[in-house]
This record gives sequence, structure tokens and C-alpha cells, in this order.
Amino acid sequence: MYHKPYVILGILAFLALLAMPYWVTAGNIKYEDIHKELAKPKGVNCVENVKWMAANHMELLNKWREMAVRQGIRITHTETGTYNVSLTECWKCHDYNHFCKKCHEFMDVRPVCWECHYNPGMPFKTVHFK
Amino acid sequence: MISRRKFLVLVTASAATIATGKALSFGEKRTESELSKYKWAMVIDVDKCTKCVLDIMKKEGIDDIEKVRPPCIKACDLANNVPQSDKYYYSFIRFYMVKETEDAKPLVFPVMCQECEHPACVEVCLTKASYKREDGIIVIDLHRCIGCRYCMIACPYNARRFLWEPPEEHLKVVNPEAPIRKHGVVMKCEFCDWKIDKERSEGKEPKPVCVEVCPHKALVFGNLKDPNSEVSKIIKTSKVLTLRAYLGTNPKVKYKLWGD
Amino acid sequence: MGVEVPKIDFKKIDGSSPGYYAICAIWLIICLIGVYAYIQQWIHGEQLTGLNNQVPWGFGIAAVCYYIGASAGSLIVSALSGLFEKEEFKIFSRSAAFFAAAMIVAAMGAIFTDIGNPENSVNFLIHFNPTSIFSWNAFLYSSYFVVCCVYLLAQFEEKKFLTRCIAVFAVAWAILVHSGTGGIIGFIYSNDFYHSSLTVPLFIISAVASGLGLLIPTYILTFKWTKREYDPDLLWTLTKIMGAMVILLIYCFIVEGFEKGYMPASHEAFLRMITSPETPVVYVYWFGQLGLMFLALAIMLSPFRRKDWAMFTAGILVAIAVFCERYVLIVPGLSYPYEIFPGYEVVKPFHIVPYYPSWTEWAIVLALLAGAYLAYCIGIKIFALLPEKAVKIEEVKEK
Amino acid sequence: MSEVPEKLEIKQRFPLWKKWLKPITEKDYKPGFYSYFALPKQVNSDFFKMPFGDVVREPLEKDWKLPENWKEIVLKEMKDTMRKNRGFKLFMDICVRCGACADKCHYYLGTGDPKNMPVLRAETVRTVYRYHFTPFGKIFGEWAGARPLTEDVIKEWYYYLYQCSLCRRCSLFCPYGIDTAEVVWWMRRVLSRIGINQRFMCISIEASSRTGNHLGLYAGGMAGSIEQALEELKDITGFELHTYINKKGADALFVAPSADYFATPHWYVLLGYLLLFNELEEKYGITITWSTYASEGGNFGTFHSYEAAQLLNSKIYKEAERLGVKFIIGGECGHMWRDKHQFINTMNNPPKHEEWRRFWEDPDLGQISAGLKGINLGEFISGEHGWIHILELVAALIEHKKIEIDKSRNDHWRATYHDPCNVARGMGMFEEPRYVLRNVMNHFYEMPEHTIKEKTYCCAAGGGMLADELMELRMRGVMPRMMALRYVVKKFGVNIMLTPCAIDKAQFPHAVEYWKIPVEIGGPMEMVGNALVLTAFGEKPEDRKYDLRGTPIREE
Amino acid sequence: MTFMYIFYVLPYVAFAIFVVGTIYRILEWAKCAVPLKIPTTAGQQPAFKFVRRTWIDKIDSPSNKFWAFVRMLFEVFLFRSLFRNTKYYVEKAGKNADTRWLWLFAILFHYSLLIIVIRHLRFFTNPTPKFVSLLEYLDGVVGVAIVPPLLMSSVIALVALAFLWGRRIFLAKERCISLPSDHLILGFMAVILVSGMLMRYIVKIDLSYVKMFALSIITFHPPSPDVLNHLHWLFLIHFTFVCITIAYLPFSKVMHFAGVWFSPTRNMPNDNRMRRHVNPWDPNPEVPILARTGIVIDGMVFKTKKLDWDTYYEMYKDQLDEIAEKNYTLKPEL
Repeated sequence: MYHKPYVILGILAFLALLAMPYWVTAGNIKYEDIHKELAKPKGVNCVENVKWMAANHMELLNKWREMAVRQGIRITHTETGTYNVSLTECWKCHDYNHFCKKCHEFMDVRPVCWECHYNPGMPFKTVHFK
Repeated sequence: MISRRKFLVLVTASAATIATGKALSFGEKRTESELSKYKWAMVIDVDKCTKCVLDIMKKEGIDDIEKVRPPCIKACDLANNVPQSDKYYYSFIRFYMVKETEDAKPLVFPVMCQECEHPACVEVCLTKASYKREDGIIVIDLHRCIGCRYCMIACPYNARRFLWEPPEEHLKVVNPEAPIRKHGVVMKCEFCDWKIDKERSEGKEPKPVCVEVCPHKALVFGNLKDPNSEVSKIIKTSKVLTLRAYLGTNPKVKYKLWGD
Repeated sequence: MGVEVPKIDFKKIDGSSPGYYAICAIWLIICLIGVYAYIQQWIHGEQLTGLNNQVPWGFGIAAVCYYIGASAGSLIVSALSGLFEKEEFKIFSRSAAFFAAAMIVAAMGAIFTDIGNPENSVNFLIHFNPTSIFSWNAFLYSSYFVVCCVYLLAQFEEKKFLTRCIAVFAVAWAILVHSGTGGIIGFIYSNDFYHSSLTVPLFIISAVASGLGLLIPTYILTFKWTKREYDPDLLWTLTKIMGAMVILLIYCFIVEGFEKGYMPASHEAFLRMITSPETPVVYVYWFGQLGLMFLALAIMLSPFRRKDWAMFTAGILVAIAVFCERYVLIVPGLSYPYEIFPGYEVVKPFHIVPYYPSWTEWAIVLALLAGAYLAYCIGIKIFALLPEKAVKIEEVKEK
Repeated sequence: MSEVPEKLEIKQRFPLWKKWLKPITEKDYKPGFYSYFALPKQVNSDFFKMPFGDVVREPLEKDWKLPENWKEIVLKEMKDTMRKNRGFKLFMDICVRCGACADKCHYYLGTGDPKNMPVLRAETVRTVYRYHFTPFGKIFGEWAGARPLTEDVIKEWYYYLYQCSLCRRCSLFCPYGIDTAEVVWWMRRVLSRIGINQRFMCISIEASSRTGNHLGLYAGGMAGSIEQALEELKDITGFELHTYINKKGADALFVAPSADYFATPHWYVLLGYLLLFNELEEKYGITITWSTYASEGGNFGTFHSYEAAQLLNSKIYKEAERLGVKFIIGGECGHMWRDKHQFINTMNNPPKHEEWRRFWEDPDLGQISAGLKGINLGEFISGEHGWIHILELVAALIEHKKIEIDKSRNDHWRATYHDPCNVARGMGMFEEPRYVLRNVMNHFYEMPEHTIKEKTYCCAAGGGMLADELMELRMRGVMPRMMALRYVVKKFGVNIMLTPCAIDKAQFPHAVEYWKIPVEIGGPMEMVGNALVLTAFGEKPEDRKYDLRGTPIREE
Repeated sequence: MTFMYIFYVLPYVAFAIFVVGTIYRILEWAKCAVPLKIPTTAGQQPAFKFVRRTWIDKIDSPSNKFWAFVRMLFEVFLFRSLFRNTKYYVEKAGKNADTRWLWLFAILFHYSLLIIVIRHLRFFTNPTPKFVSLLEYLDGVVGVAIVPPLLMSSVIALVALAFLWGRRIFLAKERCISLPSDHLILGFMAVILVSGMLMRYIVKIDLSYVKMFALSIITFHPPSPDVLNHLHWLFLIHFTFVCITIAYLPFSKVMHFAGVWFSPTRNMPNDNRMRRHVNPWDPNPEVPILARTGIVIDGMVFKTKKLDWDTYYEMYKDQLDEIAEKNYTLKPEL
């Protein structure tokens, strides 16, 4: 084999690149069954069936956004009941910090909602208007 | 030969682009909705406002009319998450004191978004973020607003506010129902649409916050399409003033000047 | 398959001297300062600008108009050869078209940095609003950029007929784009200062003036520093066009000034604007806009007018004056409050809000200009934009 | 009058992969595009013996009289080549067929034959490599772009590997640096193992290995030729000049391509060398000698194989050692400088004699003559190599104002400069010749940017393609260069193209005639010779009446 | 549903093939000798001090190992050679123009793939490092108006892929030089990209199971049947094709990512005249190979006679003596 040091260095660099998930986290990758760790929601039903919601809640929120802002519909009826078309509706059943945020952090998802909207994780006092 | 093919490709590509653009921009469907039954309007009794504001100025010893904060402004700021900043005037309602001559009796006009029937701001909005709902309210869709401020230029009443600063720095209490917003978007009075929509669907008589809190009942809110509503009656019976009527914007906020 | 020797040969510049790198470095540094300013603005909001709720448009939008103007102006210069068969101007056609493309990018950058929520800016493509002139412009600008690029490509490929066609189309498009920009301001009926149909043609005239104002000094320096032979007569022709445009501009100002001064609704405000030093507009108006234009005219009429330095100075003066004009077009109309209560004499609060551009606005606007020039400097190095010799073409002697 | 040769028509064809996988046979050979096979007297001689070279072969015959086990030999040699040359193995593996090289090859541009695209030229080899050396190739066959080695493949190889001038222009544009010339060179070596050799290059290789130079010139002939040159110089300058040959103890050995000894326009370059050497000797006492043993700078072996190249260039260091010179100056030649720059000191042991060693400890020409102090060869050469290009030397002499130049003597020439491909891409000498030309003449013009410096187009006669039977190929391949030349001729009224390459000087006079371009061909040293004022002999700038071609310099 | 465990084993197999295959290929190249120092010089060579060399010359014609390394970096990370690309117009009488489309789209394609790969780290790390989130934010920043943000890298990758494949399909020359394997790898990429984008924008799937599956792979922690059962078919297509592609890489032309570092025309400095390069299989060439051992084919030796000075002198004695008589000096005879 010729140019041994270079070749070995190259192979090591190649392996190092492949091991990227380990060294960017300093070897700290933990397997987590996220579904066991999330806080249990208070209610029985969600807006739609639970499995659909798990995959499509962002779509629902997008839809709700259009409904509330552009069509002025603030109350909606689904198979499981009647709901306010508002983000605040979620907090009725779900704990923000231990449900929404936890899962979003696990998935490294950054919802854009909180750039403009309040969530219970924010350090504000709230006021309610009837 | 190649050049002709290139040319064809170019033409097709540009045609496709235009077609897609068209499909995107004109493809929005309009359906008859609940909202078309309404046309929200507001009548403001200027005499009552004048009295209230002048009283507060006198009682609190305020000279500058911009610093006056009657209950309507306070409630509005709180309900709509309007930041309180020293640098900029963000409140949706702004008071103007006008006199016909220097020594005449002053009149105080609260000016907020006039909810024009032919709104200049909606005409100019690049993204249809500002748009007129079927019930006549001009709403800013913050999810679309790009913060170009063209609407502020076009607005004849200077009724729009731009968030120059990050709002969360200037908020202490938050109403979760209304958006907090972020810096770089435009906001204005929307007749507390989040409130009236909900109240409407619950079957209540909807009222914006300012109308609710006004101790003098100077503000009257209602549906113009309903001939029996209070606003319709006032407009029919008394003379009301429309600001800058000559522009043809036809606002739905009217000022009642000569009290009965 | 004989080789056709074009009469004008375009060539890349060598671009390896320390001077070249120094110039690029200067532009780059200005750009980086602008990037820093923009990041600050991104984080802290537009409170860093001098704008407020009464004057929501200022320097940034003036720069948008200016850059688009410069772009349209240089595209028209570029098309002189194709459009009017002025073969002697073909030497400018490529670089001016490239400059136009760079400037339109700067203009779009100025819009992008001026708007508060650029993250959403794709929306103007998704939700096109046909009633908004600005919305049309968003399409016009991007399509204009594409037109510039196609025009450049056609020139690079030396397709004569195609170049000609695109030149005609591009000029029409440039005029359309610039009319659109004029319309942004001119069609605002709620503001007596803005509302004027004259704004549209005025914009086009000042576009040509500012485009030439930037191009003439740029060419003089480029040809000097790349040691290219050039013919001052050609530049003088451009300067003459610029002079004509300046005279037209002054004429338009006078007409518009009379109109604004004549209208009862605005005459008080207009007089206050041009006489009272409450806001900096009065200086910008007298010294910046009119003063510099007359000075430039004086230089263009003076006996030294054919000298390089005279054309250079005149160009720079006109370029600055046109920017001042854009500023005067936008700011005073907002500084003076609208008459919301017609029929009432006294209105409180009545604020004349002076507007001073802040350092971030200066930094961003200058960075965009620097960016356009950086693109130009790099462009002439990697593309064959500049003529080998900037002289009137003569037949090459057959030997 | 048409500017284009009438019979030339470039037809581009683009068959799909399945079609081009089928090898062509001798029936598809087109006259003007294939070379003759070497004769036994060339490849079976005492001084140059190649395997199976004792058979007379004919390309157009069906039976190529290959040795019985030719297939095993070829495969074994390919395997051996991969072990011996990483480049070859790598270039078999990593080509992605992006097509960046396709329209860079002058032969492809001139012929439109798809297999003349560098990518497909190499693919003719790669397909066989895939079939015999990779698992996928064997399993999937033609779907993996693989084909077995057959006699027809050998015929296709011979056709296309000998339509490459090894100019390396494709290598410049390849994102992985794939050098098709390298593939071609090593494949020619593989072919030579089964007795397939091209005649033209083998004539020269054999001559050079027997007599010292490609032309087979004997010592006396060479000396006589130089003497004749000196006579001619006496007519032109009026001075009695001299030069050394085989002189022991000279300061430097000068090696030129052998064509310089009597071909035109090479001849004028030879006159230029002689003028410079005399001026240097008179002024600074530096002695430069020629050698009859190392009388060839060019190396046709570099077109054939590593071994052949080594056989030819091994003589020069030996001669330097024998003569005891301090360094070696190389003349104007293209592939010679690929050989001298990149090959010679790897293929041979550099000289180790005392004078050489002492000079290279501090390689300043001030060591030889105080007047030349400041010209330090150590800035880019060491004693492990010891070669300097004549134009580098002239550039340094001009820069340090060691020779006097009268530019106006070249005013009747309007020149352009052609970069020989090997000097450009195998050495990187771009600025020195331009520096020299700008300093010795007033009218110097560059050809279009895409055809000069590293992007230079080949003259289409290098790499063994100078054979007369390849005339059609040569005239087509030279098309891009001729277009560029015609451009400057029309634009600047250029009347001479200068090129420091012997093969260029042999090819271009035919090419400009074929392409009907009214231009002369020459070498930069001719211009140097014209402009050089022999101050040491007392010459005044205005004294010279005729240039080296014997035409009057100034119109009376 | 134990057969679902195939999908758990698949990535390990694919990766093993990829790693072993790649290292095998690298070692195969490393085993080959480099007989000659043959850099393609694309800039002014090292020369006398007065000859100006710009930094581009130093990169394109490197004078030492450092600059050769810089050249390599330019080659690998900026596609320097492709940037040089020109197009020749036969029909336009030798017009030649810069065409950098291939460079543009190639560099867009490769870099957006890199960003896409780094972005996928969000599935393979827990907690996710900051830079991955930041990269995703920057990647999607133009598309905030669309939820989920339109990631520029995937759009660019798709456009560039369409260009790279399109030129192989629509341009005659490129169609001619394309082999099925060229289309195959592009097809793999297309399937992967399209299925990935479908999952993100159109067919919404519950990604929490995907991430748990990914974590189970990277932490060698077999997933529960629950996780496997919840995997969406579209994800399985995406995943399977990724595995197939990874396993196919060492056998394909994609090995250029490792091979380019070995390219002798690029990774060698142009310092031939400063430092001698030793040919490992011919380290001491005192006598040329042909005269030393000759060529050996099947036991037959083809050896050449060496022309050294003495032989030469013997052959041409009379002529050489005549030169010696002239004291090795040539003069005009007249």
C-alpha cells in the first residue's frame, strides 16, 4: 500500500463522518419511548380521532387558522363534539409543557405559532374577556 | 436548431409559470357564508366623548390629548394585546381635538380604523393580508402580512400601527384569545373580531370591548343589515359625520355630532 | 464555417491587481456592515430605523425607487444599440444590462430589508392581489430580472435578431416596471402630496437620469483603471442625454410644485415644506435636489464639459440629486399630517414629524449599492462584459 | 473564394449506449483516420525490440496475426497496469460520464465521431474493464455497460487510441481530473505487448534509440547542419559566430528537438539559439555546448509507453555527466517538455558529478559569470532535475537587463502565440514566453481566451499523430485552433503564429494551407534572434538589415 | 408481525456493505503505485520571482503539498474544474463560451444533499443538537408562510436533479454517453427525494414512531413491535430505497467521492523540477528497463541493446573524431 498515512487518515475521516450522529451529540443519544413519557390528556376525545390527530394536528390548526381569521368561524362541530376554533382549546385537555412542548422538542419541531400567539409556557399573566 | 428548442422550452416554461400564478392567485373559492348576513358598523357620540375626555384631562391634569387614557383605550389595549411603549403610539384608538376656529368649543374625536366600505388599505395590500370580510370588517391576516407598510401609506385616517419593537417586551398581561403578534407586522382595530365572532355564534349580541366598557354609552355597535339595530336607527334618524367622505372610502364608523 | 470577426470584442478584465482586490474588499466590507445592521434590525425590530407610525416609509423605499430607476436607466442605455440602431453604443450594451440586473437585485434587496416580516415574503407570489400596484410590481421586478438575464444571455450568445427583439421588449418592460413603481406612490389618493399622475413619467425621466448618472462615472473609472482605450465622445453623448433628462426633470418639478402649491388642501403644507427648516426636507429639496441638478447642469454647459472629470462630477451630482428627489417624493407627504377633519381649522395633535434616517438605514441602503457594485466588479471579471476598446467602431484593416 | 476546405463536413452522431458498445471492425476504418502498423525493422531492431514485433501486419486485413494467447496477455497486462499505475485504475472506476470533457477534444470537434469524445474513448477501455474486473459487469453484461474482450475490441482500441494526441485538454475540465491521455498512453503500452504498434512513432523511437535522435541524423550530419546555420548567420549579421559541440567542461548542455536541425520553420529558431549563445559567451563567458549523443530533446517514447520513453530520455543525464556540465538548457518543443518536466528525473537517476553538485548548491548564474549574478535557478529548480527552458532563460536575461533588445526589428511581424498543449498542461509555462514576446516585439496579440494558456487547443499532430496517413484527421483536429487563428488574423492582421513546439511547427504550415489562412509559422526564439543586438560583437541596433528569414527588416 | 424486523436489520446490512465496500475500494486504489508525478497544470508554474503568479495560479499549479491540498479542497468543495467549463459551438465557427450550468446545478445538488443529510440528524439524535435545528430553520426560513416551512434544500435538490437527469434524457450528446447505471442512481435519488417530500408536505405521517425507529437503529436498541407496526408504508419505501442506495454506492460511480482524492492529476504538486519523484516499481533506473530486464511475455524476453556512449562512439567513431579534431567548436566554413 502506498501513501499509507494519507490513506489511513482518509479512511478515518470517512468513518468519522459516518459516525457523525455520535460525535455531534458527544455520544449522548438516548432511546426514548416518547409515547410513554407524554402527559396524559384530560379529556377522552380529541377534535378528530386520536391517531389522525397525532399525524395531522398541524393540518387541523392550519385549517382552523383559515377558518377563524378569514371566514370568521370561531366555533366548529366535529364528530366528537363542538369546539372553539382557537389554540386555547388545546389547553383544555393537554398540558403544554409536558405534552405539546415535550413531543415537539423530541421531534425537533419548531412550530411557528408561538411567534405570534400565547401559550401557557410563556411567562405572562393572562386576562380573559367573556 | 438547438436555439429553437431552447426558445420553445423558454416559452413553455414562462407560460406554465403564468398559469400556475393565475391558478394560485385567482383560485380562491368564495362560498356564501354566515358572515354575509351582517355588516358591522359603529356610531360614536362625539359630544359624550368630548365630555368624558375633557373631564379626565381636567381631573388628572393632563395637557396633551395623546396621553389621555379613558376606559375604552385601556380595555382595548388589554384585550388586543397592544404593547405599551414610550417610543411609539400603538393604541388603536387615537383622540383628536378639533375646533372650527381657535376660540370655538373643542370637539374630541376618537379615531380608530374606520372599516371603510371601499378600503384603500385592502386595495394596496400585496398579499391580501388586509382584506374585507363579508361582514365588512377589515382584518389583517398576520399569517400573511409581510410588513411592507403600504397599507399605512394608503390609509387616509392614519389608523394603522406597525410593530416597530418586539411586542413581548412591552406586554405585561396577555389575552390568550387575541394574538400577541410579533415585530414587523401591522395591526389595527378589527372590532375585536375574535370576540364578536364567538359571541355571534353563541347567539349573543356581539360587542367590541370598547363598546362594552364605555361608561357613557357613547359608542354604539351593531349590524347595518338589520334595520332594527340601534346603529341603523341612529344613522337613519340623526345626522352623522363621515371622515374624509370626499375620498369615497365610505367608512362604517360614523360620528354623531349634534346630540339630541 | 468562416470565422466572423465581430466589430466589437468583449473581454473579461484581468482582475488580478491589488487595486482590483482592494476595491472588491471595500465593497465587501460595506456589504458586511449592512449585513450586520440588518441582523440587528431582524433581532430588535424596525425600531432601529428612524421611521414611526406617521412616517412609515423613508430611506428604504426611496432606495427601492432609486435602484429600480438606476436599473431601468441602465437597461435603456444598454438597449440604445438594439433599439435605435445606435451601433456605437453597443460597447455599453452588455455591461449596462448586467448593471441593470445587479441593480434590480439591489432594489429587491431594498424591499426585502425594508419590509418587517420578510419570512412571509413568498406570500406575494402565492396570494397575488390584482388591485395592488405593489403586488404587480413584485411580479414585474422578478420578471424584469429574468428579462435582464435573458437579454444578457442573448447578447452572450451573439444572437443578433433575438438581442434586438429582447432589447425592444426589455425597454418596454423597463418602462412598465418603472411606471409601476411610480404608481406605487402616485396612485395613493389619500395623500395630497402623493396623488399625482405626473409621478409616473417623472419616475421614468429620473430613472434614465439616475441610471446615466451612475453609469457615466462607473464607465470612466472602469475604463481608466482597466487601461482600456475609450472615446470621450461616446460618454459625452450619454452625458448629453443625461442633461436633457435633468432639464425635463426640473421642468416637471416646477409643474408639480405649482400644482401642489396651487391646491388649497396642500399649498400651506407645500410652502412649509420648502421654506421651514422644521424637517430636513427643506435642505434636501433646495440643496440636494435642485441645487445639485443646477450645478450638474452648469458643469454640463461649462467649457470643460467634455473633460473626463466634468462628466464624472456631473454624473455623480445627478445621481445624488435624483436620490434626493426620491427622498423628497416620499418623506414630506408623510411628515405633514393628513387633513382628517376637513372643515376644522385647528386639529390637535398636529405633529410635523421630522424624519432622520438612522445608521441602520444608511448601512443597509449603502450595502445594497455596494453589493451591486461588487457584483459589477466580479461580473466584469468572470463574464466578457466590457469592450476591448470603448471607441467608435471602425473597419478593421484587412491585411 | 471559400474559406473552408470543401470536403470538410462535420457530422455529429449520437448513438445510444447499446449501439456504441458494439466494437467497430477493420471494415469501418476510414482512410485518413487510421495509422499503419510498425514494421519489423522498427520494432524488432536491436535497439528497440517490442514483443511480437517480427510480424508484418496490415490494419485493413481481417487477420491481425495476433499471438495465440493474446487475450490472456492483454488481460494480464491490464491487471498489471492497474497495479503499476493508480491513475489508470482510478480512471477506470470513478468516471460519472458527466460529459464535461466531450466537446473539449479537438478530434471530436473536428470529426464528430462520438467515440472521439474523451469519455467514450476511455469508455472503450472501461467497458472491457467492467466485464473482466468488476462483479457487476460480469453479471449484468451490457446493461452494466460491459463487454467482453474480443478481437474486434482490439481493432476498435487501435483505431481510437491512435486518434488521441495526448494533449490532456479533457483532463483540465474533468471534475475528477480524469486524464484520458493517461488511459490512452497505458493502453497503447498494453497493445504493444501483443505486437500492435503504430508505425510513425516507432520509426522515430527506433531511430532515436539507434542514433540519438528521431531523424536518425548522424553526428557529422548534425555538426554540418549547425555549421551551415552559422554560415547563414554570417550572411545576416556579418559576424563570424561559433558554437560548441560535444565539448567537455562547458557550462551548460543544450538539447533541442532534432527537427530544429534542418526543417523549416524550425531552422530560424536554431539561428535564434545560436545568436543568443554567442552573445552570452562573448559578454559573460558562459559556454553552452550541443551534443551529438544527446541530440534529441523530443521523445516519441512518451507517446508509446513508459519503457520507450525511458529508453530515449536516459541518454541526456548520462551525456551531461560525461561532459561535466552544470545544468541543461532545453529548446523549444512541446512534448519534450512534458517529458523533461514530469518524466525525466523519475525515469532516470539525475547526474551526480562534481561540477553539477557544486553548481546546484548555490544555483546562481553569478557562479559562472559575475555579470549574470541575480539570476538564480534555485527559485524553482533543484539539482535533482537541472533543466531550464530556453525561454525561461531569455525572460530572466531580459528582466535583469543582461541582453540588449531592439524591438523595432520585429516591426514587420504581427504575432500571436500558440501554447503547446504539453508545455501548457504538463508544465505550466504561460507567462515566460509572453513576457519574452512582449519584450522583443511591438505587435503581439493574444488569441481568444478559450484557446490559450491552460485551455489551449492542440495542433492535432502530437502524440504520434503527425503521420502522413492521418492527414484527414490532423486537418480536422486542428480546426478549433485554426478558427482562433483566423479570428486574430482578421482582427489584428496577424501574420505570424509563434509556437515553441517542433510538432506544431511541422503541423501548422500544412494546416494553414488547408484552412487557407495567410499566416507564417515560427518560434519565439526566432523573434528573440531578430531583436537581439549583439553588443558584445559591437553591433548597433540599426546595423541589422535582414531578419533571420532573410527578408529586409525596414522598407527602404 | 415479526417480518417487520427485516426493516430493522436492513440498515445495518446496507451500512456494513457500504463501509466495508468503500474501504475495500479505497485500499484497492491505495495498493496501486503512482509511477509518475503528472499534475495537470492549469496555471502559471513556479518560476523566477519576477514572473507573477496570482493565488489562482498557485491553486491551479500548486508548488508544494500545501497548495496541492488547497487545490484538492477547491476541487472537492467548489468543483473548480467544472467551473472552468466551456461550450464549443461547431456551427458558429469556433465560438466558445463559458457554460457553467452544469457546475451550478451540480454544486446545488451536492450541497443540498449534504444539508438534507445533516437535517436528517434530527431523527438520529436525542436531544437534537442546536446546529441541526438552526440549519433546518435557515433552510426553511423563506417558507414560513407555508406550514410546514418549505425547505429550500429539498426543492433545490429536486430542481437540480431534474436538470441533471433532464440533460441525460433530452440532450443528444449526454444521452449518448449515459449508461443504465447513470440513470439508475438518479432514479434512486428521485424516488428518495420525492417520497421524502411527499411525507413532509402531502401524506402526513406520525413522525414520532419514525424517530423512535431511527433512534432504535442508532442506539442498537431493538424497537418494540408497536413502533414497527406504526411505520407508514411511504416511510418504508423511502427507507428501503435509502438502504438500497447506500448498499449500492461502493459498486457504483458514486465512489467518485472517495476517488477524487486519489486523482493523480489533481493531488500532486507541480514541483517536478524541485523534488524528484521516485517510481516505486522502478526506483533505481540506472539502466532503462528495456535494456535491463526487457519485456517478459510468457517467459519470452524481449530485450533491447543499450545505446550508451561507448557503443555510440564505436558506431560513429569517424564522425565523432572529426568533431574532436575541430576542438569541438563549429565555425562557419566560408
